Amino acid sequence: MTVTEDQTRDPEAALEAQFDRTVAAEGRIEPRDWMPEGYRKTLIRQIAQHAHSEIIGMQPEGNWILRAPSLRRKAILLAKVQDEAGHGLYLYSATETLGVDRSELTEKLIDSKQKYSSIFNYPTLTFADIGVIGWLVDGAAIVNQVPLCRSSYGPYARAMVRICKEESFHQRQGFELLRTLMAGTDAQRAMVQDAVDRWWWPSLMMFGPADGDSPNTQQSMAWRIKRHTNDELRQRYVDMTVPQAEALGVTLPDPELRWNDERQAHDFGDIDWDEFMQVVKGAGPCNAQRLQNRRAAHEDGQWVRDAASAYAAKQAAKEVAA
Amino acid sequence: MTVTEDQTRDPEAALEAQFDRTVAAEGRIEPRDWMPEGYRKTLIRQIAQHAHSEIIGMQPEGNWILRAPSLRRKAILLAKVQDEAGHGLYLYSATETLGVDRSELTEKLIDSKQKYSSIFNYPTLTFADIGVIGWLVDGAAIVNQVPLCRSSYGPYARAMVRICKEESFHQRQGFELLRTLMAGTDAQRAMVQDAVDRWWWPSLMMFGPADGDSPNTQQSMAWRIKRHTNDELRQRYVDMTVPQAEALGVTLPDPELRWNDERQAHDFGDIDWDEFMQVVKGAGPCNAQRLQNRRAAHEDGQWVRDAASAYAAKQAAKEVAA
Amino acid sequence: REDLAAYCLMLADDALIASQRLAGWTTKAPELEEEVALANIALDLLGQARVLLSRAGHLGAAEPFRAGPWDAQRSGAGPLPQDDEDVLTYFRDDRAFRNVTLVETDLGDFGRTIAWLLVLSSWRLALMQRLTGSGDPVLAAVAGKAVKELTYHRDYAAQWVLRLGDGTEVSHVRMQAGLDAVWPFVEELFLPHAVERRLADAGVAVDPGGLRAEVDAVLDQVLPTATLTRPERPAVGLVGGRGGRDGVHTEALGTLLALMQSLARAHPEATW
Amino acid sequence: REDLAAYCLMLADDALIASQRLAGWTTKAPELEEEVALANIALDLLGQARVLLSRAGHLGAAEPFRAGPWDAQRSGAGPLPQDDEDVLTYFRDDRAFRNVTLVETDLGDFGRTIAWLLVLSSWRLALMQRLTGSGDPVLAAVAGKAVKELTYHRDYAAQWVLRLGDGTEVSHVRMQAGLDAVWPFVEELFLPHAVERRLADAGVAVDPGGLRAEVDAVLDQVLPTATLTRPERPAVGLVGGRGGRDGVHTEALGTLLALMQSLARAHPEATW
Repeated sequence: MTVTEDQTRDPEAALEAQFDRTVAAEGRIEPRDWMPEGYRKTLIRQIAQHAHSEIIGMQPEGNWILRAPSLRRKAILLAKVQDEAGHGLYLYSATETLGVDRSELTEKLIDSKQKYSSIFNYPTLTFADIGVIGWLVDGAAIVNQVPLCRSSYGPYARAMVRICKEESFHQRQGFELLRTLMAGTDAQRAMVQDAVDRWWWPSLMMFGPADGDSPNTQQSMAWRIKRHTNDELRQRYVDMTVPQAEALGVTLPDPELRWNDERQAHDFGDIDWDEFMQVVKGAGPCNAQRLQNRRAAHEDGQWVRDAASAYAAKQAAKEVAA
Repeated sequence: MTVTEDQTRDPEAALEAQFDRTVAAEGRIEPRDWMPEGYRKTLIRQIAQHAHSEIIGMQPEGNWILRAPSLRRKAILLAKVQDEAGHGLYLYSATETLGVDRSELTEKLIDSKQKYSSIFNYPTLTFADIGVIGWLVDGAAIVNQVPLCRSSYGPYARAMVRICKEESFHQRQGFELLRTLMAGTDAQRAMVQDAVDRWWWPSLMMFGPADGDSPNTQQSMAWRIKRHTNDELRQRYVDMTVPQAEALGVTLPDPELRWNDERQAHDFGDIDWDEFMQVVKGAGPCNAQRLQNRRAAHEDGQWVRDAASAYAAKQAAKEVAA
Repeated sequence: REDLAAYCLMLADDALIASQRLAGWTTKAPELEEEVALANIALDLLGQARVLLSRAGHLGAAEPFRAGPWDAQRSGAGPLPQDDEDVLTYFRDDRAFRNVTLVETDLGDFGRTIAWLLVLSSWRLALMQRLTGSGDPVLAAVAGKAVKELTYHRDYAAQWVLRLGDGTEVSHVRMQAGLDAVWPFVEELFLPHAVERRLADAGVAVDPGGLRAEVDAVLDQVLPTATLTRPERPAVGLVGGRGGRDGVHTEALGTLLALMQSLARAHPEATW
Repeated sequence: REDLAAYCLMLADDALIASQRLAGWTTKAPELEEEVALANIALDLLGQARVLLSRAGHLGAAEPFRAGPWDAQRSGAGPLPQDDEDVLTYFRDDRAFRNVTLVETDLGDFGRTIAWLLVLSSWRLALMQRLTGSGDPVLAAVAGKAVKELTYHRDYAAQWVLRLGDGTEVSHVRMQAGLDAVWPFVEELFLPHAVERRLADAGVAVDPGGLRAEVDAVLDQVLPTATLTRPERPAVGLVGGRGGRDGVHTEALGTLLALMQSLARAHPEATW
């Protein structure tokens, strides 16, 4: 790279131009590269929110591990929840490359200063919810996340590749559970339909507000952090899910849902944005519970983390002394 | 009462003589009366041990309150365990008339410096155990306690009158539960026999060591604190219980148990005194658990008791100020 | 008749689940007097639940559950032999419970329990006071007895709120935290269910929307004296517009019932 | 054959119940790395349990439970459709579980959990190491895989014992308290059951009495380095000479199973 006269005079502008070129050319920004402060902040917020979602998302599923009705399902569920802890780890690591550390972000989470996906503020009321979370919630997450595998920020894109692979696996497992239940007893089938009735609309809300109400989308798309608008992704999700619901034999709880031949896409009913906003603001069915559990785990673990630090310091001191 | 010359010279001896006469005449010693230090200590030890037994005894039964298989049984069990807390209260009050307070005794309990009945160191494994505790354990307690209603120490005797009345009620309830189970399904009958098999021998141990190994008995009997030896009471219990077992249709797990026409009493097999000593020394199936639970409840409640004292002090100060 | 059965279940389940929660304090209370008092309250509520469950049973509420809670095809077995109150308690799944979610929440420490009890008993007392005038003589009689019991429960809770709120610094913090934790579940107490509305119109039930003033009056009297602040925390949301009265509960109820029902369900042919 | 089935159940139940306890840490661990590690260990143990339960099932252990756990007269229903491993897991009552009581104990805080894991994994590792030489090829194969897994579990636990024992003053106290709390359950690990004795004589099983030296060696190495003291607390006693291996458990197991089995038992006709 040659340094032009212009760049020498305003190195910041030069760096920004370089950054813009890289992004425009679908290149990757890496931790040591210069990046605009807004880009960094947006990334931190988005990745942290994603990491928090993985961690809080362990709770609704964790609710059924001890009661899983077969050992095979118990193993699958335990492994899935473990994977989510793993995803949280990669994502927090990705934020560390941007200069914030995990404990700082955890504090922000438990102080309600950062958010997580609103879907995890709904309760899991039956074991069919486990299948539906796999099918619908992980399904929606994948639609959201697949484009992020091409995110302009390298560590995030690489984390997403790994995460998306595991999420697809989880989604297939969820769908397979639902298939089994639908082939089972009447009670099992009723359980599935009930779970679908409860989770369908919240899953549509996972894509965020309608485009008109999503002020950050344009900048995020310009930075290639985001690649599609909320409504585009939501439509993709609906179109993908409807045939799966048919294959499964469940009814999606939306009387307005139908194929629109003209648009070559499904029309669907209005989302209850009041409910969405309520949940986002902390008034969902489980917000208080989720945060309280996370806070309790964090506080209860403080003495353990302190011990680990103290021990590591002692060991380091011994090595120096030796 | 006239003061003789002799009594003037040695008031202690006079008091002791008076005490001895009262006791010998089946009179009652009351808190303000003079009493020998050994008498006081023996009483404190015995009443405290009895109070602790009521409190620790709540645990094995409490284990089944949340799972009681009918609402009627749940209400009966909850009320019974509540009565035991009440018995603990009366008994600790009786010790307070002897100059020690409840918190001091509780500390001694959780520091393993005072004992409680070894029977409560066995686990309750099925709901039939609830019936068997009522029948056998309360039955043995009653045999032990009825003579204590005539104890020479007034507050203790009066507490025992009330307690014995309630214990008889509990025993009848226990027996009635067992009757119901024996009239029920095969599984219920098997449950009862299994529970009887586990509780019979420990219930015999409730009367304490054989007379030859019970050094304090003679003094306690002279003081009219105790009125029968351990072996006398144990024999009475066996003789009382055998026909009840027959009525119930259960087998007591002792092949040597049989009527002895000559003695006009039942012969029975040797008690496993090694097991008894082990349990007394802290190595029973549940000793650690029982004490740990009691300690945890006591420690967890410290802030509440502190608050109550602080509040009472503030209120008292306000009244003085007003 | 169906409405009345449903209404009896609502009032019964509130008491039943609350009683189960309180019974969980057994052997864990901070003092023996509290062991006795909490057990008393649990017993009172259990008694209220039993009368109301039996009434619901007389009105037919237990019939759907008499075949056992399981898949209909396991039909070789006869109907359950238990009393209505036990069929309704032990062989309903959580989705058929009609209690408000407040009663099923984890009681946490003694401070949270006391906050929970103050809110619950103030509300239920206000409800039962009005229900004494019910056009249904059974409900009116149940309410008459319950009013006396609940007055004691509320006073017990209020006294402890004062002691803990205005006791030590530690207890003040914990009491306030307990109140904060309970708060999100308060709003649901005042949401009328369609069944309650219809029966209230018929002069049989109480519309819970009208109870807010009485509960607020208690809180407005007790909290400031106890140096506590009325929390400002959002209410828990419903799930698609449905809450405890519709059988949509928190995650806590399933776990509570798993333990409560385990033994009865292991022996469906048995009576105890 | 009956002995072998019983022996498979013993080894399976130890792993199954331990796995269930560890799974209880989910979303509660002190750090994400520990979430992952504890879940890993729980999964390893669950895997060991499943193979051993299936083996026990092949040997006929599930048959007595196929009619459902209930009173025989509820006999209109057919046999349970589940796999052997699930029949054995969900439709046995606690008295038919053969695990040592250590595994069913409440894990308490992280310190106690780590103490529990150190003891449990050192013991099971020693056991499985010997079992690789079993005359039964299936057991030998199970053991071969388990040895690798348990070596990791033990090392994980040992590292945390060091960190907590020699970390802060608080952690030292809590780690020692955890060790003390676990200690009464250690002795039972070395008590041979009649089945173990018979099968050990036949070269199929391991007599646990011989494992003490190896467990002691681990503790003697780890505890002093971690500045911890080997507790001197009496072992929990047996009930009439019977312990976990005979189906006489602590009060903790019934509660654990009530939750674990609740859903499967609510739908005995279902497969999942």
